[in-house]
Amino acid sequence: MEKKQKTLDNLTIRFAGDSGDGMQLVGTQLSVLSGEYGNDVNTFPDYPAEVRAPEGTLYGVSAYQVHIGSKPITTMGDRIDLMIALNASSLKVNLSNLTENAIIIADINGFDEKNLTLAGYANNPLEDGSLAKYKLVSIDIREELTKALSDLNLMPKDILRSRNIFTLGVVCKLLDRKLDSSFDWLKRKFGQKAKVLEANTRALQCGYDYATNSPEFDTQFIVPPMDKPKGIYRNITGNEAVALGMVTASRLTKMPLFLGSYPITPATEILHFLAGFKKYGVRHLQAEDEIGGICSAIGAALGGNLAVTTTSGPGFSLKIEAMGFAVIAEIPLVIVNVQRAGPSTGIPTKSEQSDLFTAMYGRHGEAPMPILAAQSCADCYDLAIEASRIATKYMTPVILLTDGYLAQGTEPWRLPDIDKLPDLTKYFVTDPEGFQPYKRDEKTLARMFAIPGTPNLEHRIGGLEKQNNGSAVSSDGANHQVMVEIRQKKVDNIANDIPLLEVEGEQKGDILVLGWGSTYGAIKAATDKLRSEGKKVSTAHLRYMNPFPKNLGEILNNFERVLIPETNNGQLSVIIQGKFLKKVHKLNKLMGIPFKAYEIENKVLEMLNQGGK
Amino acid sequence: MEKKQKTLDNLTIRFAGDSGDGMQLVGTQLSVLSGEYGNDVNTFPDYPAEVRAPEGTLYGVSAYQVHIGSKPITTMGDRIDLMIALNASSLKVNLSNLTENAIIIADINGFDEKNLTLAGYANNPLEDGSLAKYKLVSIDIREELTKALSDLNLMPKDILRSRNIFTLGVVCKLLDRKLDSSFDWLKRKFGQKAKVLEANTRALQCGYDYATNSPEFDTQFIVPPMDKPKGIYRNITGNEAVALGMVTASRLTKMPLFLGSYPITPATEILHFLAGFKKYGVRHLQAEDEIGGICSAIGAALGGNLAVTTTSGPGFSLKIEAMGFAVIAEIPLVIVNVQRAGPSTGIPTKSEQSDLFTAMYGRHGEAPMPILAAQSCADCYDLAIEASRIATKYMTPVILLTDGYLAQGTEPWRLPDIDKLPDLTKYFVTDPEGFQPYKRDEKTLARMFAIPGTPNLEHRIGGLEKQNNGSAVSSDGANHQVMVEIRQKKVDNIANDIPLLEVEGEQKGDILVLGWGSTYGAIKAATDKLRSEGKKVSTAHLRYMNPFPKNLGEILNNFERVLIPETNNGQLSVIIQGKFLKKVHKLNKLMGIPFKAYEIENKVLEMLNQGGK
Amino acid sequence: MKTYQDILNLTPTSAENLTAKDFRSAAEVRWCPGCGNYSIIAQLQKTLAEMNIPKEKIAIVSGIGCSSRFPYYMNNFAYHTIHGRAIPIASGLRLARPDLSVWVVTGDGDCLSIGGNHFIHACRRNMNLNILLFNNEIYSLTKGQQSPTSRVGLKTKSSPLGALDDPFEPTTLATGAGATFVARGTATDPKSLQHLMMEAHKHKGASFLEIYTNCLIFNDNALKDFSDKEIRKETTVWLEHGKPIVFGKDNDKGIMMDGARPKVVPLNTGKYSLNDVLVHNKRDSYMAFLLSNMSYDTTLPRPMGVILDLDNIETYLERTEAQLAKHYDHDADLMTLLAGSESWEVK
Amino acid sequence: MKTYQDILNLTPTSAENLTAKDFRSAAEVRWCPGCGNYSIIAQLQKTLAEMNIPKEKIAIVSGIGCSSRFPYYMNNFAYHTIHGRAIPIASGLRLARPDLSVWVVTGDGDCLSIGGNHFIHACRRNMNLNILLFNNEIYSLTKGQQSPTSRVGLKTKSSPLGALDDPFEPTTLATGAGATFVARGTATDPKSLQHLMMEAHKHKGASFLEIYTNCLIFNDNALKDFSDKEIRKETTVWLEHGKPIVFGKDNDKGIMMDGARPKVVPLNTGKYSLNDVLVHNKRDSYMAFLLSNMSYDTTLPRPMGVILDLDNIETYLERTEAQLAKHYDHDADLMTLLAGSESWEVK
Ligand SMILES: Cc1ncc(C[n+]2csc(CCOP(=O)(O)OP(=O)(O)O)c2C)c(N)n1
Ligand SMILES: Cc1ncc(C[n+]2csc(CCOP(=O)(O)OP(=O)(O)O)c2C)c(N)n1
Ligand code: SF4
Ligand code: SF4
Ligand SMILES: [Mg+2]
Ligand SMILES: [Mg+2]
Repeated sequence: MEKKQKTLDNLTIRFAGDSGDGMQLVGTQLSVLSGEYGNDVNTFPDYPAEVRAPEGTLYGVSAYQVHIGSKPITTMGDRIDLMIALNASSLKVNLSNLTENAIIIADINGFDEKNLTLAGYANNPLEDGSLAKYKLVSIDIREELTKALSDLNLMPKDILRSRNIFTLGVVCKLLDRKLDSSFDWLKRKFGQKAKVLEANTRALQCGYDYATNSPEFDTQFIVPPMDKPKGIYRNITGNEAVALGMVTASRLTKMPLFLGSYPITPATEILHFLAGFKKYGVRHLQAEDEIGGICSAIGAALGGNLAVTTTSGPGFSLKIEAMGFAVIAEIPLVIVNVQRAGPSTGIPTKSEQSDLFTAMYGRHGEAPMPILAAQSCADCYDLAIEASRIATKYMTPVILLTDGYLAQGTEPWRLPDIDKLPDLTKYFVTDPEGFQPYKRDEKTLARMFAIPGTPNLEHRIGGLEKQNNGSAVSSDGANHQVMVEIRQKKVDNIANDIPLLEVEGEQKGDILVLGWGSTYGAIKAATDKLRSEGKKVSTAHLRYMNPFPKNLGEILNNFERVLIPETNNGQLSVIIQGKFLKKVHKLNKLMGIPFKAYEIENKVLEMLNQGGK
Repeated sequence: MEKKQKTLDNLTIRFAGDSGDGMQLVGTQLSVLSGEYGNDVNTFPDYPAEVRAPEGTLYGVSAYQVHIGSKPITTMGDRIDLMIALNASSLKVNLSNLTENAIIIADINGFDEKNLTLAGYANNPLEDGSLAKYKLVSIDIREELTKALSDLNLMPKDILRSRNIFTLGVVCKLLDRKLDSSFDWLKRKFGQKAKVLEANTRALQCGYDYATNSPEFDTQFIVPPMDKPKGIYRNITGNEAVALGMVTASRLTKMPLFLGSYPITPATEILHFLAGFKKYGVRHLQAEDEIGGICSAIGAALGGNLAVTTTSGPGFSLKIEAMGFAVIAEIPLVIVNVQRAGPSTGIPTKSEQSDLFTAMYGRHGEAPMPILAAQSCADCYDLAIEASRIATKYMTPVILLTDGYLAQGTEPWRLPDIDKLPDLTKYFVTDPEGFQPYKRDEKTLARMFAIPGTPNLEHRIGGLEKQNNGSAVSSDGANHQVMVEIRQKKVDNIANDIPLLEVEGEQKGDILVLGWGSTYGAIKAATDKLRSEGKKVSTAHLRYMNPFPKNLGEILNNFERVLIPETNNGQLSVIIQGKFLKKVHKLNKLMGIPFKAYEIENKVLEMLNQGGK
Repeated sequence: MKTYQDILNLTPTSAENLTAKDFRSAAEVRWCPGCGNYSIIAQLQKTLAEMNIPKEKIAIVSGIGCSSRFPYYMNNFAYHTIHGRAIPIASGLRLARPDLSVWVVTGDGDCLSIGGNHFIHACRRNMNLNILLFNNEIYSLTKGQQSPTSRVGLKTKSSPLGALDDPFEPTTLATGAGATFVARGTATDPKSLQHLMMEAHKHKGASFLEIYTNCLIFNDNALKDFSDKEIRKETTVWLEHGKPIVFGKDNDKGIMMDGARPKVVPLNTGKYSLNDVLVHNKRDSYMAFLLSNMSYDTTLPRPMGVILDLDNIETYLERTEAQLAKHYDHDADLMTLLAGSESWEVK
Repeated sequence: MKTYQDILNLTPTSAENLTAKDFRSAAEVRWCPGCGNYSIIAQLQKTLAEMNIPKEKIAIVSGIGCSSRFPYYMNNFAYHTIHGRAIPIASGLRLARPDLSVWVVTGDGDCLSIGGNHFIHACRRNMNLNILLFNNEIYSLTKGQQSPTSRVGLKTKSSPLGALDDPFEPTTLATGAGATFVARGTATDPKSLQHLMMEAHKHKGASFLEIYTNCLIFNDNALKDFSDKEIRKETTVWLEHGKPIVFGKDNDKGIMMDGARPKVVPLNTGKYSLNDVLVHNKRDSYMAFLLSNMSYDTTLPRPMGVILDLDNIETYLERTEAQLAKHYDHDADLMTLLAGSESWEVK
């Protein structure tokens, strides 16, 4: 059937179904093939906290959202334009996020008596007219597949397994995407199992053909490719980016990589990846707890390895004492905290930016540490390397903050040209002449670092205060004051070695939206839009949380009003006020999910309407 | 010999000698008898980190400083007026703290070849004229004692044991104090051992007589008694005050007291005291670590006990995760942190106020907790009760900050009239009607608390986010936001239930010195003096660190300039700026010892000279 | 001092006609269909009903893990706490409230990995708790990482090339830490499990009961060799106090001492008789070490049942109570305490 | 990938003429005169000199405590770290640097109280460390509180009315946790101590050596019964691999099996001969449980020497190295790793 074609600059698609329905799989594939096609992409998987929630329940819904565009895309999409709903519950929980006129593709097999009851529907929404304002296409996918696969001699329940692939076929048609690369993908995936491969290959084609022939699908949505820098691309999650960043940093510093860690959602995958990278020489210990995790990393660091420990909120709290040791012993160490919704166990599968306070201030004694915060999935890679650079150059533990949203979301990432990355070789002291463990580099204030195995450099360090420039334990008060100040200054001075903060939009003016970490995408989407509409609003985004970029104070002073959106209760706001004495406006969201761009847009519009402070 | 008499309004005496010389003993006794006499007193013991440092060494010096006055005394004394030095090392390490014209009473037996070498003296300072600017009285105490005790058949080394008591006798004469109560004290102390008692009784008299007869002591120093409110007094350390405060709070709340703790300097004594209070029904567990300490306290709290856990810096860091649990589970719990010099092990025997940041901000997620900070040894008692009141009334963990200085120093304390203390009875829910664990009191926002054993109130709580007003686990984003805000509000609201901050001096003006915790004494001494000299400077002292007293913002605005002295790197300063956007001036000392009053005085004078900001 | 609790004067409800159902909360159970934990909770609910203790006097404390979701499905006072910290929290509760029966529900990760220190100290102190360890040899809640009971070489998400660590044998660890009651059962043997739960309850000090349970999602059949009804007849031995240690489908094998080591002997060849077979003595710690150490040994059957039950060791709580009985003076004058040894009066 | 360490190409110093003195640092030793620790450090310095390892290849890691001040007095790479955390820090160092000999110095509080979890996991994993536990049955640095090895009823500052807890028996705990080398010596028996240190060094995996030491200030003579040269002849038994377990001034008593239990038999009455006596086998874990459990038993001598030395258990480090040997490709292309399985090119 001939289709109309509608060209769009972005589109949000959500596959939703039961946990067992394979939604993550087709979502991922759509994002890959959109990346290949030349779109920019951002995605977010959304699965239940329970390992296997009972089938058909509201809390058992699993979904995968893909936002594609012909312009840069920085969020998973505020609202859904096209939704696949494989059962009643998946429709119900996602309904409130649809755009007006959204297309809903529903499999009627998921809307039988039982499913409706589990979802709490009194009437079948596919039939009672309640979805009238959307474009609803109900399909009996079972029937379609049964026809298409009839000669394969499959069990009925095996036929149903391909429902997800069928819907991918439908979506490909609606987006006018060729199936070739998806066929290849199926081959890579199921090549070993001929029958399964055949079933899924046919299911894909079947969905595609269904959409081709069905008069209900009268329009194709064309999201044209965009110009992208040349290179190899892939989709990457924040967790994988951290793992790959650390392996890269190991190459660049010429230090073998060691991971000491303990599993915790949503950070565990970094452990999964690194534990599998033996090919790249990674050593690891899944420790007995988070304290063992960080302490083994400290030991490896003392031995001259590039050491990293990874965790999330509760584990971060447990590592605090050992972090203080790394501060006073002045040891290079990277601590990755994938923030999740707290306090305590909180909502472990949800995301939040609420560990900034503790990263900044959460250690007994004066124990300053550099802190970085990744602003996107791909940025996790860059900042893992940057954290390693700072840690090894300045002889200090460094905290890298990401969060559940970045950790699990994906975006296309252009592989770096490894050979062009800076040489970060860590040089250890080998010459006994003038060696003292607490003697410092004049510029970086880093102490001298000699590792075991180096003849004649035997020495002793620890958690007791040390004589400045020397090696002896010291309980002298004046020396302690000097040491506290040096440790502070060492961290503060890093400000001279990091990029200045950049302002998008006008450099001076009324409103600056200041963000940090994972709010980047939503702020960028919102303010780009506002600026394109001629609104006067500028943006700056922090990735360096301690020390701040040198020009932050100046930038703050260049604006009448500063708005800080955070998915916490206003932690950066307090820190900025404390440090710069600049009153800030807060926009706080604590719902376990990232900002929608429109939430930020609305807040800025409200401020614009109110006029100057 | 007839003496001149010189009347003084305060005097600082320091007993210094080797660790084995019993300086703590006589120091304590001088402070008690001065209290009895009617002076105000403040003391500080100062002993080596090592358990038994080798005899005669510089780092083996043990000292006890007593500051007495006929006006209120709030510090241990900036400088020493009268020093007893039992060996060369004890002279050397204390010399820099003497007032001009200070009296030094030295036992020549501690200045032999060996002792001089250990102290690093090339010449004998008692003989080389280097002490010319002081009034030096050298005594051969061994000879005096040998004469006085000759008929007791003591070993020479046993005779030397009474050197400390001899010096107490000398001091009693110089201060014109009767010996009666000290004789009684000796009886109580040595009553069981007749010979030892006799030796010490004679030694006391012998010292007294020596001073009476020696022409070198030509002056007596009279520090007259002051008017003090009627009542029973005793000297008390901060650690003992915390222990007694908790026992008292247990009486007032009618909740049995439970302590879960792990030893750590300088907090351990609280454990020592409470473990011994079985007579008062205290239960305790010396846990396997700090985590076990706080967790057992949490368990006891769940069971309806008044629960407390005590620690110092490193242990505080370890308790952080469990504190977050107490926040979300909304459990009454008192956490005492006796701050010491950090970071990490730092200088464990020295004092610092550097855990304010972590008390305020050191937990993952949004986890606000009330924080109190004791301003004096005796205040530790009041605030232990206050912490218990807030914890039980608002169903929240509460942090009580003290520090090494308060913990070990002493001051006279007037016993409260127990019957006049407020009734803090904690009422548990017993009526199933309308019970929900997260239903709240409208005013306090405290949740309903039912303890095991209460029929029909069985329920389940935990570290996962809960449905507001209900009992079910909830991962709903909107509910989470509500709960985060309620937990914050509950803590913020406590501001309505604590005293307003009081300003000493003029209520509006140029300079406000704002202090918190243990800096009270030095700030008070300095600013009282300045005001008495007609200088315009006001003072306010915070004991409630979170929430702050309601009128703090207003008070800050009433002054041009605010000076915050802290024995840390400026933690309260940052917090005040962040919260009130008021630029503050900082005075930071990180030497492991408290401020001297003159350091604060000088800073204020400097500010006064500079004029308005 | 009279406390508010004394004054509360709550009349305990009757424990008489309690049934398993009384211990079921309204919350929907969210374990995977087929999870071994379903059987365990059913057995505990039955056992609690048998125990003749009012419902409100029973408290359950858990840490974090699939197994630690347990409290939500129970109709007691129950606390779902912090990963690894169920034991110290339960200890505090127990010490504060000697009138309660306190149960800990924990997993192999929760108890033996992050919570290992608290566990061994509870054993050492003979802390009056009933500790139920749900051992599925995997971290399930976090979706499949090796645990301290996972076998060497096991491929999990966090050990994609095979686990590098030797596992703990939980009963050995407990015994070595000084536990006074050590037992093992499996979720697939409901009757025995109820019996063991009741024995754990009867033991006054720390009772440690390891329970094999299957995580069909992340470590399916890991413990099948010792849980499957048929297989286990040959691979395990059910211990009975005072009885010879025999096993096998037809009780045709026994355990005999060979110096300081146990060995298996056939009882149907005529060479060995029941008299040669070691007799189980649950009151003997040497026996407990010997038996629990057999678990490591693939040539020997794995002991199930009550391995150790020392009834003559004082508990931490007993000693606390004894000290209180001796020293606690309910009318003690607080002012005396406050005044200390050196006080003076200003008149 | 070549690392900077490979490039460092440091030529090890000679280990040949090292003497105990080479291992002494310039720092003044600040233990109390008479402290048991003096002997231990002297024996270790002697043993290290014997070991034939370059000085810079030896690293010592300690926690916090009087005993943990040890590193400052040694002339090695040495780290005085965090209370209870010496073992995980040492583990990381050891895994990162397979070329080193890593020693842990720890106290009964440091190792068994706050550090208990790390300790049992190091035993389980057979982590390649030599762990020296300085057991004085007290917390000394903090001036005298009960430790997990203090006896029940002991009055200390934190147990003024007597300790309520049963202590750990460290060798039993270690054995129960899966240790592969367990030994015990005392500071008062220098020669034997040197021997045990050397044995610990030779054992490839986790070597646990408990050393009795006297804190004359806070717990004087606590272990005298097993340390005093004369007394210990009757109260302890020195174990020798392959030899009958005999003790007493004149070796006139032996240990014999009585079912699963050991008992003392006289060897001078004619009733029992050496043939009846149990022969020590340090390669047998059943023997180790039996022996270490004797420490609890006041009717039996306390075993000293090497209780267990299993030489056939792979270590965590060996397994790591084996995995690396199999998978590590020094020339592996990083871009391949970065590209993952699904990538595309924009041209
Ligand atoms: C401090 C902390 N670290 C890590 C976690 C993550 N975590 C939750 S449960 C768990 C392991 C659970 O394993 P187990 O105790 O065996 O329980 P199971 O799920 O197998 O029943 C981990 C690592 C956490 N919640 N808190
Ligand atoms: C986290 C933490 N908790 C507590 C302490 C205090 N502390 C220092 S050493 C010690 C106990 C030492 O006992 P042990 O290990 O037996 O060593 P010993 O002094 O007897 O040699 C304690 C509790 C600390 N330094 N850090
Ligand atoms: S994941 Fe495993 S342990 Fe968890 S509920 Fe499912 S089957 Fe049970
Ligand atoms: S206090 Fe005890 S353990 Fe510490 S140095 Fe002195 S004698 Fe040794
Ligand atoms: Mg498990
Ligand atoms: Mg000790």
